[in-house]
Amino acid sequence: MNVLIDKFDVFAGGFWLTLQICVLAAIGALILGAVVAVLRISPVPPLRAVGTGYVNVFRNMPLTVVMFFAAFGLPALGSNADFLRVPGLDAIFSRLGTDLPYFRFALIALVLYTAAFVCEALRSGVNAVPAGQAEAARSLGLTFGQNLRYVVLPQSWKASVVPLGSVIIAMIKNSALIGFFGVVGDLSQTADQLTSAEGYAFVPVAIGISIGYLIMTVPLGALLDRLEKRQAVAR
Amino acid sequence: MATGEPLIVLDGVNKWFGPLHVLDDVSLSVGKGEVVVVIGPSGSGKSTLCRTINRLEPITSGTITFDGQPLPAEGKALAKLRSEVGMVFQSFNLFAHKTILENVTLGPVKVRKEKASVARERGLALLDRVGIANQADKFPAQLSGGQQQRAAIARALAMQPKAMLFDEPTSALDPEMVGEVLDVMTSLAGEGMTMVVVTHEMGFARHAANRVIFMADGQLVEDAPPSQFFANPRSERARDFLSKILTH
Amino acid sequence: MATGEPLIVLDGVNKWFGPLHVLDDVSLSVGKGEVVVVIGPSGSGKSTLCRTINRLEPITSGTITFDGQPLPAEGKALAKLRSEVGMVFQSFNLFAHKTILENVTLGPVKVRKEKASVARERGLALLDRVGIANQADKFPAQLSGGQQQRAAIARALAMQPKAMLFDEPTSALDPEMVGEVLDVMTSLAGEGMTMVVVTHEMGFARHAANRVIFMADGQLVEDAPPSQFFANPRSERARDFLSKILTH
Amino acid sequence: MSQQTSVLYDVPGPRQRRITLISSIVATVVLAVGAYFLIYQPLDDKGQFSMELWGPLVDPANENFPLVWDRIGTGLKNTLIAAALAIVASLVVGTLLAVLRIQLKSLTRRRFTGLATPVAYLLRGLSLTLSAVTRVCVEVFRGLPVVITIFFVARGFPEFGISFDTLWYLVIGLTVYNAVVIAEILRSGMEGLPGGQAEAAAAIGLSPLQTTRMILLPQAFRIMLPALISQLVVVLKDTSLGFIISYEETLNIGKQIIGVLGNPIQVYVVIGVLFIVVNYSLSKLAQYVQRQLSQGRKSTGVPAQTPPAALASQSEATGQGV
Amino acid sequence: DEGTGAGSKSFPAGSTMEKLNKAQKIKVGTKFDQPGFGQKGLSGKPEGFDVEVAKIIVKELGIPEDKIEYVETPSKVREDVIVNGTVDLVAATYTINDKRKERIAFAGPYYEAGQNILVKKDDTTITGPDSFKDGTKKVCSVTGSTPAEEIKKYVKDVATQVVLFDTYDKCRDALKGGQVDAVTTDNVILLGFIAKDEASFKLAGDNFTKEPYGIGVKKEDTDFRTFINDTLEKAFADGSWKKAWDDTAGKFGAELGTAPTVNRY
Ligand SMILES: Nc1ncnc2c1ncn2[C@@H]1O[C@H](COP(=O)(O)OP(=O)(O)OP(=O)(O)O)[C@@H](O)[C@H]1O
Ligand SMILES: Nc1ncnc2c1ncn2[C@@H]1O[C@H](COP(=O)(O)OP(=O)(O)OP(=O)(O)O)[C@@H](O)[C@H]1O
Ligand SMILES: [Mg+2]
Ligand SMILES: [Mg+2]
Repeated sequence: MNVLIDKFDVFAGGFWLTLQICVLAAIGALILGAVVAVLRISPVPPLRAVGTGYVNVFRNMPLTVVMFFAAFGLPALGSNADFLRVPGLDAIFSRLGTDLPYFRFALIALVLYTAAFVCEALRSGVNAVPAGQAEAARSLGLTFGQNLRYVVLPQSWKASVVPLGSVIIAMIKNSALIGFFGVVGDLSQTADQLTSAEGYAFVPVAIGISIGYLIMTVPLGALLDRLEKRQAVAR
Repeated sequence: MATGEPLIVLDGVNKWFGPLHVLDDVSLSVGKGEVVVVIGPSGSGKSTLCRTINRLEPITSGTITFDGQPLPAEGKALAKLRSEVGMVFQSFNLFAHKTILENVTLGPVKVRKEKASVARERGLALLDRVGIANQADKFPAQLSGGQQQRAAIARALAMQPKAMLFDEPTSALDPEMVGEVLDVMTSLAGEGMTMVVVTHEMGFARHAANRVIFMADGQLVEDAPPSQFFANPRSERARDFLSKILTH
Repeated sequence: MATGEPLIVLDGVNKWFGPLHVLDDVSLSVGKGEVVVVIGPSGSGKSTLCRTINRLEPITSGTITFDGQPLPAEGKALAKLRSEVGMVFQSFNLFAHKTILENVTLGPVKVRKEKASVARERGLALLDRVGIANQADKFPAQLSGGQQQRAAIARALAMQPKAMLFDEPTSALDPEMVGEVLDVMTSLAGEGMTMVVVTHEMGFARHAANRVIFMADGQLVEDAPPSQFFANPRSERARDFLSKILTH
Repeated sequence: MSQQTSVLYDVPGPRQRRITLISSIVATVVLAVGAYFLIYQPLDDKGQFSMELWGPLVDPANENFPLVWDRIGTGLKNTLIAAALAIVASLVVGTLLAVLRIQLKSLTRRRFTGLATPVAYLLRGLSLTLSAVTRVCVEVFRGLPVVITIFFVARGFPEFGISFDTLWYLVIGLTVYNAVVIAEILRSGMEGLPGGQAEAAAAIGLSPLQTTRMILLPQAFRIMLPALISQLVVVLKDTSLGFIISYEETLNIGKQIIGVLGNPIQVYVVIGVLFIVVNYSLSKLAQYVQRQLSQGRKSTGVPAQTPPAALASQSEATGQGV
Repeated sequence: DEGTGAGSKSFPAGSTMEKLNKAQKIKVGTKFDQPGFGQKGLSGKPEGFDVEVAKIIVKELGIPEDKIEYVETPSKVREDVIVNGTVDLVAATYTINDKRKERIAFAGPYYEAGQNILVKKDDTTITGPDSFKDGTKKVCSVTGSTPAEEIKKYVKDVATQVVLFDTYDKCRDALKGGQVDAVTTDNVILLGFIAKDEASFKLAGDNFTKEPYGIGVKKEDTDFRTFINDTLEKAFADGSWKKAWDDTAGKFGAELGTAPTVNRY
């Protein structure tokens, strides 16, 4: 059990990095996912096809493959993902004093992958709005834009919150993969490092790492459960 | 209840849902100020007929004119037409995230560009008229079915429509609330509103309608004044239907 | 329709849902072979009353006895009691994954441990009796509402119950299907089945009931033979309710 | 798709159709040009389309072609074996867990009248404890990343002197996570069924266990079938995590091939396509089943027979395996 | 000596050799991603010097080559798989050192590698480990490896100069992409990278450590260790060791040198 105390700073550092990456990836995925969702429900067939294609590709591929793609494909496209080298973020990417593209590649992979699910969560929100609401709006003479703005979106947003939350929880869990992918210092790589390389006893390390993830996932999940129950009652 | 010049005219209207012939060569003319009740067995196309009139459902062939103009296909013109035809649904369809008053004023403010204060005042008057002025600031889910449906009628009336369409407005209601909605509809009919009403309430048909239309299998089978229709339906199908509805 | 010794007896029954007093000191006795119709406004506690009788809803205080025995609280004894009281729901509640015949034979085979072949034969006879023998091998979703409700009645009858409870059996039905279900119920009443029926079908109440019970706000307000109740309701609330239901 | 579009859009008229057509053409051109300059050209400049890199994967005449595909075949086989074992195990464990949780829940409400008071209290205490324990297990295993679970299993079991083939570490790791998820899918499926189903069962005298077994569970399975199939997609994707414990599934074999041939992009494209094809077919199957189910249900008096919205979304979200 | 049947060899009763010979199968831990030493080829079988050495030992046990089950043993799990009994022996560029001897035992060495430095072909600033002393150059290695520990002695600031990944591939990519200036590990691993991409990389100077590669077995299994040591000496003498090298890692142009002396501790 000593390892939990001796190496507390290592656990805390892993937790902190995982949290930072998750926040960044969540922001990126929400933005990209919203764009893809707009494409997916747009009335223009080629755009819809792009949106649908995007979702089908990224939803059906393992994140692992997406990560490898990012790592090999982006350099081949001539990019080291330098566009992510924003001053504030650099501190996270060059955590070990070394600026390596893997951090950015991993982040991009996580964003690309999660965005497909964000899109679906948003879309499920739109689908959850009863057709009668839009029909009533239309029969009042509201135009498409007004219908969207005053009737559909305010309601679909509410219906999307819970599924979006589930997507983010899943993303937090998926972020564990980056530690096995080359990003050094997050929670999962910490687990590997402490047990394999530094030879600490397995059980306490496992407990420490588990707590790290559960701190992020369980309260969020409980919050969603409550939201969901509240919505179910309100309906 | 003077029946003036025709306001809604359907001519040879056909509608297919895939292989399903839902409206089969329907022709119908509804005069200004006329109240037409549509009855018929489930699936006979009553709702579809109702919905084609404000083009919530486009038709496959035939023509529909409203106030002398063929129904526009899209865009602003269609929105304008719809704002002139009030519609009341079986399941109310009040906007769940808005208060009753907001439901009623949304159309006038956003479509008609009325000033909020004006719309609000008229909205309150309408809510008063349908008997739920005291519920103005509640959300739909807090109201009983009968109150919700009356709010929906007020919402439609707020657009000052030339005609009103009702699709089974009382069949989702508890029996003791049916009356309050029918009362509002009856008074509306009395004031000369042009109305097309799909309903199973034979009492309303008898007392408030100028004409009763009986539909079966997408066809308009009978079209007669209520007294004549109920006393002596011409077709076998109508007789059969009436016997099922009226015996118990 | 002889009213023999009491089969169902409620004595000083109270039921609270949290702060809500849903059954307020209800006492009621239903004799063997009696048909009791319960009417009243929405939320007055009719369904709750009905459901306490086979303890789908436990009560807060008071006693209920069935056939001389107080209702058991749980376990085998409760299951046995329930198998002796047939229940028909507003929303049919047929088991969606089983055919109509399987729905009817499940209870006899699993609860009564009857032989499958015997249960099957009796099941078919019951389906025949309610007029849907030809639907035996279909799934509930393939039947019309009226047919489903008749199947549900057959399912309850298959347990050879001593009494039957009906909770608004026709209010989820399209109007033209109401009659077929009421017919089955009327014939059941004629054969001497003890029945408690929550319904808004006044025709049924008039013709088939021995007694009509009017509930309001969880209280049993009136209890009278139908002729007397409809002709001359004693309480203001009953009069008001009847006027709402019967005028349109 | 069409259903969802109809919520948002009116049926288009002639002008709208014209606008759509023009935007379609513009969009297509923009997309094609973008794809050419941003993707095709850089890749071509780096020789990523050369037959030297693609040959072993796509050219049957290439000497390595049969070897490479033999390896990929092995990988696919291993992927499918692991996925099949994991899904079967998860279904079995998940079903038991779901039934256990439902039974415990109804037990906690029981008073055990007719038993001596101490016994009754003991039984109530026991059922409350068990109920809490299963609840905690569910929360913990649902909250942990499946990579971590697999890693823990592979690292933890040998620690206690239990060692298996890597296949079993992977299967156990996947099962621990997915059984819990499936249990929750089934449980909420059962709880999401119209209350009338359980009431009708009670009304003909079925016991709670009989009700669960004969009425609730079969229907939950059917209603949740789409969600369960989606979970299969998750499991299939998650088998790719086998590479962290040296299990030779498709991705790991792909890495070995890359080690020899040095064509990562090409190999990952092929593997990605394989996964997409298999999983897309499964998703389509799920949708088809979903449609069949909701069609069959249209006219029952039993309302809300499609999965509750939140669940459908949950299955979408949990579709986010790795 | 073509005798490979179970009966054709006799070993002391109760020994690991006898047990394996009886079972007629053996599990060998090796790397699957190390060119020249242990790399799984397109045939689905691992190839390389480690594998060939293992085959020599297995043959001596009287077990046919095709009865070997190869288990992938990345660097960090090598002790674990031996201790847990997942494999019977490990031949996986396994440097003999005292820390490892606390948990397992080594036969051999059968090859003496040395740590070296991989740089870009056009790099003239790095000539050996001392080039890191000024604190500007970044060097990459793998977590938990001996070279990673070793290079820390030469750098000025570990935190900024030493970059650790889970595989050497990533280090190589980082070098190629310019994120690090050098990769350091055993020369043979670096030679594998050069063999793949001669245009980009070269070694900077000579080996600066000695990395004797041994065969890992269970700590207490002295008999088996002695047996392997005997077998290795025999292989040094009869040329099969040299042939194994020439067929595998030798192709990358590295020197084999003279046979090392096995260490019978
Ligand atoms: N969007 C649709 N797609 C396919 N078929 C439809 C659609 N809407 C209605 N239908 C079919 O068209 C037929 C007529 O439907 P409609 O709703 O107009 O009947 P109705 O007379 O209003 O019946 P009810 O009394 O049950 O409301 C029915 O068979 C129905 O199943
Ligand atoms: N499970 C429950 N939890 C809380 N309140 C309940 C529950 N079931 C019923 N109620 C409340 O108890 C009151 C009586 O309900 P009940 O269903 O018995 O009325 P009812 O007369 O059958 O009405 P209806 O005609 O609408 O079916 C209502 O106010 C209802 O909201
Ligand atoms: Mg209709
Ligand atoms: Mg009720």
